[in-house]
Amino acid sequence: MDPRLSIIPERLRHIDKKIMVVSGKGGVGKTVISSLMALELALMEKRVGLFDLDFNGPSCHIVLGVPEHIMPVEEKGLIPPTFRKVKFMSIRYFAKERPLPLRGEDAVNAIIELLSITRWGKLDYLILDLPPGTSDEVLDIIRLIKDVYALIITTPSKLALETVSRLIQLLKILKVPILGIIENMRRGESKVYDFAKKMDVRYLGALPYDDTLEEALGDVNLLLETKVAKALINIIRSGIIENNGDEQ
Amino acid sequence: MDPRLSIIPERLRHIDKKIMVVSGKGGVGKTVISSLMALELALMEKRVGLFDLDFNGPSCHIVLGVPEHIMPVEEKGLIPPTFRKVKFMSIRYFAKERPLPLRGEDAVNAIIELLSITRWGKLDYLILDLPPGTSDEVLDIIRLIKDVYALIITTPSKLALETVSRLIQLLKILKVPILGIIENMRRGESKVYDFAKKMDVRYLGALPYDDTLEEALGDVNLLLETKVAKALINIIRSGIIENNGDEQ
Amino acid sequence: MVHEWALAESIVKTVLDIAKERKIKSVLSVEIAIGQLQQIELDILKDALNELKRGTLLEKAKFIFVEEEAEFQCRNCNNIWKFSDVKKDLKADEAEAIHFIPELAHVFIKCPRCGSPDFIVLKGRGIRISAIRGVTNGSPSFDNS
Amino acid sequence: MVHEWALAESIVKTVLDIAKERKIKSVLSVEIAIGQLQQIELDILKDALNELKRGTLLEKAKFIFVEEEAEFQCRNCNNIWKFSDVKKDLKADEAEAIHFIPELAHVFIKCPRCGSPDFIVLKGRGIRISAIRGVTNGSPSFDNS
Ligand SMILES: Nc1ncnc2c1ncn2[C@@H]1O[C@H](COP(=O)(O)OP(=O)(O)O)[C@@H](O)[C@H]1O
Ligand SMILES: Nc1ncnc2c1ncn2[C@@H]1O[C@H](COP(=O)(O)OP(=O)(O)O)[C@@H](O)[C@H]1O
Ligand SMILES: [Mg+2]
Ligand SMILES: [Mg+2]
Ligand SMILES: [Mg+2]
Ligand SMILES: [Mg+2]
Ligand code: NI
Ligand code: NI
Ligand SMILES: [Zn+2]
Ligand SMILES: [Zn+2]
Repeated sequence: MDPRLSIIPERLRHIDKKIMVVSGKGGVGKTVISSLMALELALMEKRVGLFDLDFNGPSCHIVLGVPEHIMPVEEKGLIPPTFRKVKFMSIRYFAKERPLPLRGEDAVNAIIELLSITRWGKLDYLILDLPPGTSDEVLDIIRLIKDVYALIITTPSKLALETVSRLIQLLKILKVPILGIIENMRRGESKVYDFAKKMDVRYLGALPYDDTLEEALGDVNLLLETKVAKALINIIRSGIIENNGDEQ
Repeated sequence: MDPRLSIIPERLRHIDKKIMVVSGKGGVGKTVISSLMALELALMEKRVGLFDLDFNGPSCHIVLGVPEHIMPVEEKGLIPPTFRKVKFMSIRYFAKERPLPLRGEDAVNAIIELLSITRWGKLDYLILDLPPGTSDEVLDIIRLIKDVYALIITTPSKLALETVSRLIQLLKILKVPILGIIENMRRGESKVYDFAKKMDVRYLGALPYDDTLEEALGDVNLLLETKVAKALINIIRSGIIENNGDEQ
Repeated sequence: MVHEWALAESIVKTVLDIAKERKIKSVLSVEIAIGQLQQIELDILKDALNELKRGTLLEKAKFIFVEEEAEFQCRNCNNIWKFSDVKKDLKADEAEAIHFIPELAHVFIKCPRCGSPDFIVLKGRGIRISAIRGVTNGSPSFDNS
Repeated sequence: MVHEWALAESIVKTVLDIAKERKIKSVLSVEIAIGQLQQIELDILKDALNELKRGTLLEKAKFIFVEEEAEFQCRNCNNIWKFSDVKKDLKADEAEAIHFIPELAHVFIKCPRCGSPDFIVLKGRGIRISAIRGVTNGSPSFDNS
């Protein structure tokens, strides 16, 4: 019998809202948006945690510019370090720049281990940055965190929308409440609005394609000044806070 | 005892060069480049197969515009349909637009099944389009296809390079010969060239960011006219054909 | 469903590989577990095996088939059910997809209790070689592989 | 390595959940398998368990620890080896990383034969509750979970 499973709800008990940032598709901006959202919620005086769950390719630390010497503190478990007011947990603390050849089963086992020993304390929001796909990590987060909400990210590309459509169908089957869809890297007219309507999911708004984003990566002050960050604030106000999702 | 494993080398015996298109990172263009490369090799009179191994989010069929009624033929196994001179295999034939909640273990089991029953026949090239991550699919293709080459795709973003660096380290440990790195969605100056040098991997060239690509998706004639396709031809001539990789 | 031929080839190839490894001169019998989920057409598989064995170390081999019921367990609600409970709900093309790739069960089958497609295939997925008997240098060898 | 406290909490919580489910009034003993890979500091774990059990159904419980050697099998070359063969090569921070997350073995340990990090942890990964004994309505209950 695995003793870790029954402690997980306990560890997350004082967190009001758990949000998994998902897409099915890679490279649509899940990590950038998760990280920015955590920073911006913290600036709105919310207590926020950010958990990078892409154990093959963690990268929230690159967006935030978390220095390498920062580490969790061991105290009756692991206490995630606070960086720019965000409690941040990542496998990168331990693996540094090394290869992470974890199979799906190993990745979720590692996630379960960290969920069972991490002491988040009281939080208003825990943002979970998921890897692409609808595989082990997504399925197990849904299984382990019964009150998790899904926030869906997509680009306007045909190559993203078919995969996102598969994901939305899956979330509906699994009865995960969906906060809505954020369209990222928008340029010109939106097809995503109609897509969201067709899929019967709330369209939360668009973030523009912004070519100043790249040089802002790793510098929180610059990041918060980008067009992407500014557009995200409105979505957070209207689409994340006080939105309890459509249980599908 | 699993009877599928010993037949796989047999099924791939008459294929000269097997190339896995990998990145670790999602959304860098693996699928677009795999598909275009297959089309262009076929136009160079090579016999080419394309196998979409992203079983959570297959999408080569969207790039190519493969109509839904096209299906493999059952004849002492499965014979992949030929589309625009490319023999094309994908889980999409069977799953259509439905969700694909396959865990890593299930995905590789499905891949093994298809590898063991698909009759590619004689080919000069088999292009394998991998999902992001360094998880089950990547590890098992390396394990099952002992003579596979890796072709690495990256964008210039910091967010791609760290993950790609992890991947390259892994490929070197596993002694997979690396054909080189293609830089995709390049704009302005390249940091990828220096990155490749530092990692001691061949830099094969760059494909420009091209905002006409999106409307060309699904239409092979338009696709072959894009700047991306044209830049890829040179890379194929100098970097794919007659390149036997650096075994690391 | 003539892809059974390909499955037969993989069985024969595997048995020959093992026979070689274990220095078996003649294979007497091969026991094959047939998982129900894959809906193998047994007659076609048998014909293919009997054709493929000619002129090989398997020439004299008897094939013994052991059918294995397919059973699932839901990861969400732990419910256990049988393929035979849900088989009738599959359309022809869905059953055929599962016939080619048993993992497509996760696309076309859901837990009858909670509706989740996230389940374990406890048994009866596909084909396995469960035993090989043969003769090495005149003496019979038994192998439970 | 004081995160053993968190592991102790999870053990106590799990045993209490099971006790409730099985209507156990008082837990007599709990058998805990301790996988070597996680390098648990057993004394700290014991102290934590003894502190946490106070005032619960586990008040009178004895904890029995069964240490399990860690063993790996390479998926590339099938080689089997033991954690104790390679432990000495780990740096302090690497061992600590594995202590927190045993799957990081795939980052810091490689097959001694072929160098692959793609291996199976055959046994000895981490903590498991292997048996609980307790009293339900006066009669002892044994459970091999
Ligand atoms: N709105 C945007 N404008 C420009 N580039 C973006 C934008 N959002 C994300 N990116 C870039 O796109 C790439 C993928 O983003 P990332 O957050 O890593 O996606 P995911 O986590 O979905 O894989 C990164 O290089 C990132 O810097
Ligand atoms: N050179 C390019 N210029 C513009 N867009 C591109 C280019 N290459 C790929 N894309 C777009 O980027 C997105 C990701 O490409 P895709 O091939 O699906 O990546 P991956 O397979 O690595 O996830 C798609 O929307 C695709 O159309
Ligand atoms: Mg990401
Ligand atoms: Mg994965
Ligand atoms: Mg792809
Ligand atoms: Mg996967
Ligand atoms: Ni068939
Ligand atoms: Ni500890
Ligand atoms: Zn169920
Ligand atoms: Zn090995």
